Amino acid sequence: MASQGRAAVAAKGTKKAPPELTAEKLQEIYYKMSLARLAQERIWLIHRAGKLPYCISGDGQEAAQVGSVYALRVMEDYFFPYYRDIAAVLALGMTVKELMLTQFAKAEDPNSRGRNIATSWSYRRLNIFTHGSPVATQILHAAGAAYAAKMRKEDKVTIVYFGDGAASEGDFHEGLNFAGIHKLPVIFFCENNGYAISVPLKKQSAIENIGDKGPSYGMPGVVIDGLDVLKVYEATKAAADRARKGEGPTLIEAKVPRFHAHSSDDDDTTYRDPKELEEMKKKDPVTQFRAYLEKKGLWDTTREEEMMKAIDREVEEAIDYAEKAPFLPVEELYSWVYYSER
Amino acid sequence: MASQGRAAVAAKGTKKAPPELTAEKLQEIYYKMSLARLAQERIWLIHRAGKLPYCISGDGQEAAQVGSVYALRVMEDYFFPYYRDIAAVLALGMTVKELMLTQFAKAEDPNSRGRNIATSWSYRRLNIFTHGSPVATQILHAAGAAYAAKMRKEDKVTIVYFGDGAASEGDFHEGLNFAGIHKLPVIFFCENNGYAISVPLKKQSAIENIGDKGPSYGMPGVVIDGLDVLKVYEATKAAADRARKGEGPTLIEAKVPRFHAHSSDDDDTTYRDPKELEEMKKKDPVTQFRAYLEKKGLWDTTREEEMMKAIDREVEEAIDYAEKAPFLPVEELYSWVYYSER
Amino acid sequence: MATKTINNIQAVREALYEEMQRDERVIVLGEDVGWRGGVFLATQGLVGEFGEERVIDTPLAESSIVGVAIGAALNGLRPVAEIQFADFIYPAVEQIISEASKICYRTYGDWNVPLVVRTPWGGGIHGAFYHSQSVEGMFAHVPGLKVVAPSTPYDIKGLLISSIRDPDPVIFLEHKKTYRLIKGEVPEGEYTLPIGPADVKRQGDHITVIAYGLMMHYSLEAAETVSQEGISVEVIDLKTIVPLDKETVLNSVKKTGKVLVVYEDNKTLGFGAEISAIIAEEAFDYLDGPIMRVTGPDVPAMPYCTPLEDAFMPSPEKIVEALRKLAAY
Amino acid sequence: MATKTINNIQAVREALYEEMQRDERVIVLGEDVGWRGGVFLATQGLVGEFGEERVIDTPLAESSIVGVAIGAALNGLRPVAEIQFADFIYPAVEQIISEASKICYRTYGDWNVPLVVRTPWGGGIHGAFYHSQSVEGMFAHVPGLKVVAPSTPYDIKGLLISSIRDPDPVIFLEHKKTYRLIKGEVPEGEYTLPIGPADVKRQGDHITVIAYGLMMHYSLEAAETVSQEGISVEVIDLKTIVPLDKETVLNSVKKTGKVLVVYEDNKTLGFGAEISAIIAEEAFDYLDGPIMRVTGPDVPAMPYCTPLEDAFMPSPEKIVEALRKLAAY
Ligand SMILES: Cc1ncc(C[n+]2csc(CCOP(=O)(O)OP(=O)(O)O)c2C)c(N)n1
Ligand SMILES: Cc1ncc(C[n+]2csc(CCOP(=O)(O)OP(=O)(O)O)c2C)c(N)n1
Ligand SMILES: [Mg+2]
Ligand SMILES: [Mg+2]
Repeated sequence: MASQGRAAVAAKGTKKAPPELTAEKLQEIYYKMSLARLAQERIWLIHRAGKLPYCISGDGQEAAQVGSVYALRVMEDYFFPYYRDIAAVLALGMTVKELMLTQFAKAEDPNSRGRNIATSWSYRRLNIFTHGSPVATQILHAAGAAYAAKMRKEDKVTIVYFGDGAASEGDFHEGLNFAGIHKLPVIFFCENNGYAISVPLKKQSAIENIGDKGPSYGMPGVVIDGLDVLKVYEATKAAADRARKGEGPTLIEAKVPRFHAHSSDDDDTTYRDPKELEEMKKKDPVTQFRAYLEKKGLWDTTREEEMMKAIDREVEEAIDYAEKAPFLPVEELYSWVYYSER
Repeated sequence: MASQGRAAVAAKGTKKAPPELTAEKLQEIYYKMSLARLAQERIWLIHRAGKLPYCISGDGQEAAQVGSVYALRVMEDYFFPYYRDIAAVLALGMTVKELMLTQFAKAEDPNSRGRNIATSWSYRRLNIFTHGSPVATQILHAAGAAYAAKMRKEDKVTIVYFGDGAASEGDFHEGLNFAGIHKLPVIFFCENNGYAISVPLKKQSAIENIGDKGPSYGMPGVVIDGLDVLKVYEATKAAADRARKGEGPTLIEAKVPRFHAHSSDDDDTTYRDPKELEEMKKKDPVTQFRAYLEKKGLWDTTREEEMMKAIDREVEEAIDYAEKAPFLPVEELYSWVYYSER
Repeated sequence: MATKTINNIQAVREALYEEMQRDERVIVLGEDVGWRGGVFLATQGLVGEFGEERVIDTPLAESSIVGVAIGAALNGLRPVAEIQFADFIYPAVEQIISEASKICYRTYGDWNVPLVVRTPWGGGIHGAFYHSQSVEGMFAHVPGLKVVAPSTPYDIKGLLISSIRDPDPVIFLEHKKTYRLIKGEVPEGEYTLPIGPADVKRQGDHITVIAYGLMMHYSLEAAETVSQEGISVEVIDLKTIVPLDKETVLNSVKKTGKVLVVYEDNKTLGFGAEISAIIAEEAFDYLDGPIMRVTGPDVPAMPYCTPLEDAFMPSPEKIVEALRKLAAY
Repeated sequence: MATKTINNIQAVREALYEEMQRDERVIVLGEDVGWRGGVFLATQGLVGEFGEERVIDTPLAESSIVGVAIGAALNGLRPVAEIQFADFIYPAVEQIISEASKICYRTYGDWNVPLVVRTPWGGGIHGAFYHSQSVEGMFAHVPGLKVVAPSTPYDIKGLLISSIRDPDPVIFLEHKKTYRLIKGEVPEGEYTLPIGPADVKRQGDHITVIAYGLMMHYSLEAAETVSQEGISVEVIDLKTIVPLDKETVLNSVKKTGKVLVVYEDNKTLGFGAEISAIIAEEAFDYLDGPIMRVTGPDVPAMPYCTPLEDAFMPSPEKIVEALRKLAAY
């Protein structure tokens, strides 16, 4: 699937799962995708209910996020998710409760203790590196982290996530350039949802595939269907293997839909046809994967109902907990301007 | 020679000159190259004599600079030369006297009236846009100037020059990206002399040709032998024609040698083998073009001697004049912070 | 003259619309400024009226937004670049500081850069680290730029039009919390206001308060509060930060003898530090008390959660407290 | 203890060499820092000793120099990034201001950025617009950063080692005119100096001068000159700009009652503006005269031609003149 030089869009149709993806693993992947989906829908609801000042979600992008995480080694490899990666961080081990604490900006939020806006990830124990809001800056951090890993001769891969718009920033260019020169063990994972807020890809790039920008930096560019969790898994696995073998970085572009407006501050009816969204929703990555599992005899309606009930409960409890949890006390305005040993 | 998609190194061997390059034009080109060469050698000498605090030159790059200028319309098209483009600005009509006034930082210097460091070009009458020192910033200005030209439906091409190191900056990426999206009438002309001060190209880029980065931005990348003034002319002409026809931008990479240290502040023996330089000097673009003209019966030793005598006199007089010319008066420290009508 | 009541965002929109209509060299460029109309709707309707060539949805790349605008300005256009949030202006800082601010000076006026960089700034809107910042200090420090930060519809519209017509690069700062909060009258027809002069928005005898942006409004509130205690406060709205109207500031200080500088930016080297320094150097003999400051704290950013955001923001109450202290001095 | 005499550039080189030897997590990266040894030879010899993996000739791209260094710092290394000239730090400003300075605060200390950004600054060396600038003001304004600007070999070596060992991002400013001009003694063995404390480099009773960098040396010269006229000047060398040693500054002002702040940066919002503002707010009652400033002018850059460059630079003579005025006040 990965093509050296020119990138190629992967062929359509669901493939056989690789052997290391056992039935349990496949079900787990589906569980994480479903959990992320429900959590995100719920976040929009509580925002609309006036309980959150702001929200943003990555629904539609679950296959890309969960598929790539499962191709890597959780708590060992280095992860740089971006603000849309709710499914990715859940796959990495953040709990729904923690996710909701972030949404409500409460003191127990493991990301920033409620100090930064929701989905500004940071979870040291899970090797989730710190993410702010400025687009594309994390691409350079990932190159630096991979440089450190390579220097220490670690068998560790760094992966960094970003959107299609981020590929327009100078930092994208500089990060891929640096990684290409030093053949760093890093995966640049672009979740191309076709828009940077309202700006469509054709106004971000003269060429159709972000993946095709890989060869400029001496690295393969891989363009994949981000709706297909197994294809995402496979492409990421191949890139990780390459990285571990010392063959250098890979640029992966997963084509994904964005099921909501950019964020709660956006109104996407001003720039995209609701029909476009309707069409997209017919190819939902979560239901697609469910169909795959059912066809393989690994899933059925009973399991689905049970799982959804459990997820529902988990999400409700998390929201409830987070809503009631305390904020940081006001004196904390002044803490951690500088670092000191804990 | 221009290759859509993947760039290709042009075949070796001097080609026939295109018909519009009459004997006189060819001799004029040779004159400008020779003038630039001698002026630059003399600048190094006066620097060594302690008369200049600093100097920088583009000797070795004359064919790339003069060949490209002659493919365009002087005083009509828009030019963004960079600090190494002494031959280019002479080809564009800056006089040697003006060049020397710049070197000596005198009040009559048309570029900055001696306020900015030598070779920070600006000559409004010649459509030479303002250039500072920060590498690559001018690439974006050129895209903007081309946007204005396109909006006004002018039959004008913008050309911007920069080094191989400049291609590492974010501004290179952003400038080519913008130009590619809007199919702007602009030529990105990279003079690849193999070094950014001491850093060799392999530490700037994982791939050998800067030109090969064109396709990422939906534009052809053309890689040419920058020693051959006619090849440079031809490639630039093709790119200009493309631009005038509304087909968009072109990235041209001219492979050139750098005959001196980066600047007078540099010591290149610390990072490049003197033998490398010796080898390069055997393929001098000026002597190469002289040989071509002689083979065509357009030049001979008598003409050469006459021309060199004239050039020598012109350069000496210019230096003499510039050395004696006055500086800006001290009150001018405060002038032109803001603009006002003259 | 006939007037109408609009809010700050409408003032921005009207200025852009009218100038685009008047002068075809005016273009607008930035992220989401096209069909989306900008994330705050400052450019709403422009692309429909003037077309995609003059209202450019740029790639997500701030250095190119400003760099391309500089090139277009050098070549005869009058670009108005939008940086979506002031907090994201940093990638464009090289183009603003190294290029735009220095081009006129370095070419002895042969080239100039008629460019406006508009950007929403300021906090108190649950924007957290990266949607709350103040950047006037960074740019006020750079000679060659003009920095404008008006805070009423009348001032915004008149000054934005002047900024677009100005031959030099102008950083035009719009406090985002005031966009819909602040309403006011503007004349029906065309008008401009000069870049430079400050306004005495409230006259008083005991203390001079110097502010701009949201803090100007908070200062007026605070002045009103303490007036009931017999403290008479003069409130100066700088409107233009650079070039600074030193005369209005110093004249007021010479009258009152006491000064409070209010700004939302973090304290250290916020723009008010320069105001204090000027007064301490040029009006020392007139001072009857320390030059006090009410400012944001010296922490790296405005926190998201409500209690910490509230604690960060200067408020009318904090200003009142400082005024009382000064009055009692 | 045994000592030796070295100049400022040697002090930088020794600090880098010794720290790289002591701690294999220390890496150096920047343009031309490898075989060229840096354009001022600050890193000369390092690549030969420690190899290309730890001494990285980066691509010509400042955002990546700092951004990669931040990532490496987050992942356990101790990067020392060189920006070739302070004037070219702007492309890296987003990484420094938006990322490095805010990471500890935004993660509540879960992540920290042990990064040093070294860069040569200052003028008076025929460097013109883009090889002469002062940038301490820009970074001193940003909470979360530390800003260090020592100007003697002893201070430079001790503070650079401390900066490398510091858990937070440090902007380490080396005045390029002092590189070979200023010599002094340093101990033979390892030593460090704490980030923070200022030095009283000369004791005096009538006027306090506050400076750093080349201006500190010029201030000492000027103090010596006026001492022959009976004017006794105390010269404070800040050494560390942030966190500022307010105590030393205020104590001196309380003693002398008169203050001259000297800096090379342009006047408006140069770092000295904050010093003036602090003194005007916190030591007003002790002041016997205006807080004066001798600074660079508010023009966009330092000109190249000698007469204009000389006119731009503050000099011992200009400082003497201000001291006389203050003394007579
Ligand atoms: C440097 C910077 N500029 C602007 C913004 C405002 N902004 C936030 S997200 C966004 C669009 C990002 O688009 P893309 O990279 O495609 O990611 P997506 O949100 O579509 O997943 C913009 C413009 C920002 N956060 N940072
Ligand atoms: C932004 C910026 N960073 C660093 C420098 C210092 N510098 C001046 S020229 C140069 C090397 C440029 O190399 P290249 O682009 O290949 O052009 P060349 O000089 O070889 O023609 C460097 C690093 C600069 N001028 N601007
Ligand atoms: Mg997107
Ligand atoms: Mg080069």
